[in-house]
Amino acid sequence: MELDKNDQGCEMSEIRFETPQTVEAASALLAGSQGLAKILSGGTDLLIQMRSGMSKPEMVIDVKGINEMTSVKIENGGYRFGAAVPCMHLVENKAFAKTWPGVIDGCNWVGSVQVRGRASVGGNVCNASPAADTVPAMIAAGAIASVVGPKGRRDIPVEQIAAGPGKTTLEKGELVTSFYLPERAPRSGDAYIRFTPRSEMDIAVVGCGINLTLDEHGICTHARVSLGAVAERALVVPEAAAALIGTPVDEAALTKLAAAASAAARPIDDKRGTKAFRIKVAGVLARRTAIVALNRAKGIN
Amino acid sequence: MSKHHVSTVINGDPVEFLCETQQTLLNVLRDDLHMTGTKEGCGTGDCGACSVMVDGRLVCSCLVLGVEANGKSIQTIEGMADGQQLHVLQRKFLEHAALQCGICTPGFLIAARALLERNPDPTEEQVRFWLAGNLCRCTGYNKIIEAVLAAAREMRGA
Amino acid sequence: MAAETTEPQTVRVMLTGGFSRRYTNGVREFNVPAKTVRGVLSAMNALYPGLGEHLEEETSIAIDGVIHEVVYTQAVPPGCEVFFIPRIEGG
Amino acid sequence: MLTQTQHTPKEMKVVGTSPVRPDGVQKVTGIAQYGADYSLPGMLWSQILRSPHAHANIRSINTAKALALPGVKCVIVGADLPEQPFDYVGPERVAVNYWHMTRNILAREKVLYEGHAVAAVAATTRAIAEQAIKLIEVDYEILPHVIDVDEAMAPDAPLLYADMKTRGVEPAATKPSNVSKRFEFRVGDLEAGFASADEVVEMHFKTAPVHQGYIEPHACLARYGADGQAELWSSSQGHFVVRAYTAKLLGIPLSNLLVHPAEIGGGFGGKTVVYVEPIALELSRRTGHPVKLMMSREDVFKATGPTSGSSMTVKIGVKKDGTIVAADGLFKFQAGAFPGSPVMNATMCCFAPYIIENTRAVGLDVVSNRPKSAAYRAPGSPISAFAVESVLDVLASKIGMDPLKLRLKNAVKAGSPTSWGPKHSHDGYAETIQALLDHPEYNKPLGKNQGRGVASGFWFNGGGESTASVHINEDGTVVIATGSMDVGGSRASMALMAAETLGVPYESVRSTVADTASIGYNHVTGGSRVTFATGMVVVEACNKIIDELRLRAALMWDVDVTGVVWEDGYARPLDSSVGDFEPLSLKAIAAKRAVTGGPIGVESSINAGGNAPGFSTQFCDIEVDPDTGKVTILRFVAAQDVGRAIHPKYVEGQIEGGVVQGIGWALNEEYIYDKNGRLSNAGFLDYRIPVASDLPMIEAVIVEVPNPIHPFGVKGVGEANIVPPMAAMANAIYMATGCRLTELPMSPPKVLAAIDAKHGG
Repeated sequence: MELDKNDQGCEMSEIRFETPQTVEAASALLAGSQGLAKILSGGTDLLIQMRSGMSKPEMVIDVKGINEMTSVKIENGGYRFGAAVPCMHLVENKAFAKTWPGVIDGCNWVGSVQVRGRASVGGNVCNASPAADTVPAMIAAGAIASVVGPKGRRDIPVEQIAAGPGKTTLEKGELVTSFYLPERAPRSGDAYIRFTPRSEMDIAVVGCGINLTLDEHGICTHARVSLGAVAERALVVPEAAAALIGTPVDEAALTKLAAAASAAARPIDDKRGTKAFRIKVAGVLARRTAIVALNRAKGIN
Repeated sequence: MSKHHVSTVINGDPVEFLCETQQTLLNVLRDDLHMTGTKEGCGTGDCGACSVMVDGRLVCSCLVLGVEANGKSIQTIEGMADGQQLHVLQRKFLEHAALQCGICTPGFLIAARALLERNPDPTEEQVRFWLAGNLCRCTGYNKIIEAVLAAAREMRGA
Repeated sequence: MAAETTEPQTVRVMLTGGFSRRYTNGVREFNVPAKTVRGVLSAMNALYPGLGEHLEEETSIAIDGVIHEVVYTQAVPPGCEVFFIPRIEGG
Repeated sequence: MLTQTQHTPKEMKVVGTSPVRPDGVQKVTGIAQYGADYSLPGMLWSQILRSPHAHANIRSINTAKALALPGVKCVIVGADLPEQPFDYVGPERVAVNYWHMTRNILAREKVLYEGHAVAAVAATTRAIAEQAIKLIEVDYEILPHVIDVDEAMAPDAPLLYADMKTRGVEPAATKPSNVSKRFEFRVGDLEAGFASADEVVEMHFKTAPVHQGYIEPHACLARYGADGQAELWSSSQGHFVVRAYTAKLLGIPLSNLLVHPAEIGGGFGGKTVVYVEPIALELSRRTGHPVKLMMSREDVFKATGPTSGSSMTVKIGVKKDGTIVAADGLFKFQAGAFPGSPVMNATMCCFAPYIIENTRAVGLDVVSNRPKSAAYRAPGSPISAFAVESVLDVLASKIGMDPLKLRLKNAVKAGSPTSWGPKHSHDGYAETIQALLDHPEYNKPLGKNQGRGVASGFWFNGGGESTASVHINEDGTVVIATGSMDVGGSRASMALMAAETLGVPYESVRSTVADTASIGYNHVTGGSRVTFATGMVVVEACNKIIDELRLRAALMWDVDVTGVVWEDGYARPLDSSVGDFEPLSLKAIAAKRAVTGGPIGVESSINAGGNAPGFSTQFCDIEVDPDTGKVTILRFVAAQDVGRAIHPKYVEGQIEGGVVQGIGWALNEEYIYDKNGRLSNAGFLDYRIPVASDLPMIEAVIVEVPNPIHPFGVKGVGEANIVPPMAAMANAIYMATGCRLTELPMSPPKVLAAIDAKHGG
């Protein structure tokens, strides 16, 4: 978010409000904008940034009229859901919630019920907060984002969208339109756990998303581990995943996992937590998240 | 500056208003439509005092643009009672002394009604988590939770 | 105060350390003749001119431990302890 | 529940019941109007420009560009308000210095904290006002700042006031410092006392400032007429005090300022002072338009009073049998940018629950570059109690005594000495301890990582000036009015006491809060004084009206008034010798009001004395997550002596609410400043007050040891309940983890660090 140095006048000049009906039209508006243009899906970050003066768009583009961005559908056995689908819609989609409980964990930690009624996974990803609750779960799930821009459409893994706090790798005119979650292998489970001082209404001090698959003998054949709020953006931690793969996710594996997670964390001290605290809790959460994911893979709840 | 013309339905009545892009639904309700039952406690979606329903979805009106209300149906605290007939939740809040200063009460009532519409038989824990987005500094929440559970019982006819 | 014309019995007047340091050169205990708080204030003011004003503005009084605002008409029973303490304000 | 009242419950018909409050329906339907809910035709919107710096000289302020913006009607700065004399007036705990107050409302020579108001704009729309303040150019000379109380006392600390010399020290201070005032209360011989102790513990504590956290930001609407008649619609804990401060700061006679009591969206002490009212009224005076001024939540955190943070050292000695023989405390409180922390209360309350022959309590009032502190629920007492009640817990374990029994052994009762001089005159403390000792859960075993903590607290409660009127309507129904803002159901408790006194049903009494022109003076709704003091004057007014009703009945019967008695809402003949008359109802007497002398009404005023203190004793069971340091509350039981519960549900509500504020104070609430002295958590997202899902049901145990001076035995309930929770939680965390936390808040990083340090890692 570039802070506008020159305050004078911008409040008084009117902010354009557009409601495109296609992703191409939305992209064209972004590409054609002179000053800052912002996508409005849930607005739960954008409106706060506009109120505080942290974001001064000359154009706001409401994408909720675009079908692709607001629908949830099955595609080649997997799920495709729109970047502007409110978290509560996913939470209330029983089939989706049963298939991707970890992604739902993430959705359920975004703000309050009121905020989840508006906030979208697309907004959460593109706001690029290192502490975004849906992101580690989506990364662990191997979610692919569909991005539309002036050069057409491209698919990129979710972990490649955020560049740093408030910054994305999207180019001028590009927007994330939907996410694809591949077909679920049998004996798979995912989970997201975050740490906050309060039980609700908080920003993750540390977050961990884990997605794993077991073979018929209960040995972990596939795992992805992602950590939130311990670096400038959500991390993929292959060493942590490696600690699980080939094991029955037993005590020894969990201990290795925790160590790998803590080792991968490179947090800062800030108002929400200390460096030392985050490093330790990253390991603690990784262990706890893996146990939940494991139980879900085994169908134990 | 030119404003957006918005046509919406509030508490069942058609309403039209003009607003600037950056005006929130909360500002429009309070400043322009003089519906001050919806309160502003923070303006950042952290306190729930401005809770309203937009097309059946519980939201903070401070995090919705007025222009987004176009073509939508909005419910506020002013529409909760049926004439002189208080909603069960309103009655239970009074009977259980679930308000002290009362500034958070409209938001709690709107949020609680949204819960009971989805889950007519919530546990205490479910009520506490659903209402976590509504801050109350006076009551410690006891009597609010009791009132919501009591309303749920009565509405279930239990 | 017709009552004050007949010689009243004495009451024991106490000041906190703070007040006594500030206004009475450290003297904290007094025996004064009074039947009401007005009488107490007059007697104290006679001992230390100007003290009455300070006590009115800055204190509450504990009469045998029971806290009262400074009100002239408040009765002070014979032999009671009248303790001037800083006035408290709450939240 | 203990109950020993001068009226046995069956004598009471309505007192002690919990009917729906008179203002309830308005508050559940959105009709009730709070400070920000008022508007007038032609109204202007105001915005305040605030300092981005923690400490800076103001070289100049250029408002030309703002004034040139179309729609801007007026811009004012500090110098546009009348200058005030530099003088501390009133009781020392709350000595008001209007020279400071006017500078806190609008800065003049300097800004003293981030968020300090510098200029204010009135414009035709909210958006134009918001734009206009950005066009005001302020030339600041940035100065070094100081936030922490200990750092503010360091010899090389930046001084907020070049000429401030510590008051209350001997010999008189010669060098200026940030220490505004020193308080000391001492009795007995400390050295001898400690020498006689078997165990002595001395510990240091720090607490963070915490905000009252009311959900309604400060807001008002002001109208100043060409005839000099002004009106304010303002949300406060006392509209008479708003009138007094605003009139003084603007040089207006009180008779020219009418303040309407808007409903108040929470105060807890923080709305006993003015911030926006003088600015809005001055802008209205200069523009001739009504002016509306509302704070944002960020403004509330950055520019309104939290209570003080502190740095404290407490030393207590006990004998093996648990007798406390000596106690010594040093309490350094942050006043904020202007003098006036509640440290004097802290020094008076800290040892008040205990019989201790030798005590000393020293308090220091210290300024630093943060918002001026304001009263918060039992101002000062919770802070010093955190230290004292923690040290007592350590001593209890050292001598192997149950912490409640240690407190019971030393508990004050009527006749016990106090550390500030006079004797206690009331029981009630021991009864709260006994209530917990008798509680079935108190001796229940705990699980792994779980702990149980106890603590007690004291608060004076309040009396003071109140006025009430009672009128008998033409149909025999009753209207009562007071000038005490209703922050939590006092309209209901006033109606209950009136109905009980008159012998009529609660439903026939209409209870209202009147504006400053319609009723005599009432002091603020604070200090737990309203049900006691205003209740007392309501009863007095009702008794006067009963005498008037007896007089009217005597006229109707043509008998002497001595022959008429008032019973259960009827005038009755004293006995058959008076005559055989049907009892006269209020309705019957009201019907004859004209021929018996006209409307029936009285107004009474008092300066209520005889208030009795409040004691609260609490225990909590908690569980600590040893891997994250997160504390979960399993149970919280709070016993409080309220004297008499007039409306038990609202009494419980006060206890439950006070405890939960204490839980926030204990676990998460704090002000986080960056290196530039800017507050980095000025919002409800990162200033973490408890949410519903953080808590169990709080169990309130109402203890009733009546105050004989109040007609119904009331002592007060609003404040004592917030005193014990911080220490109770710290003591429980110690039992659960073996770690003694001495800094608030006891947030997860602090708890985890303590656990790791204990286990070497």
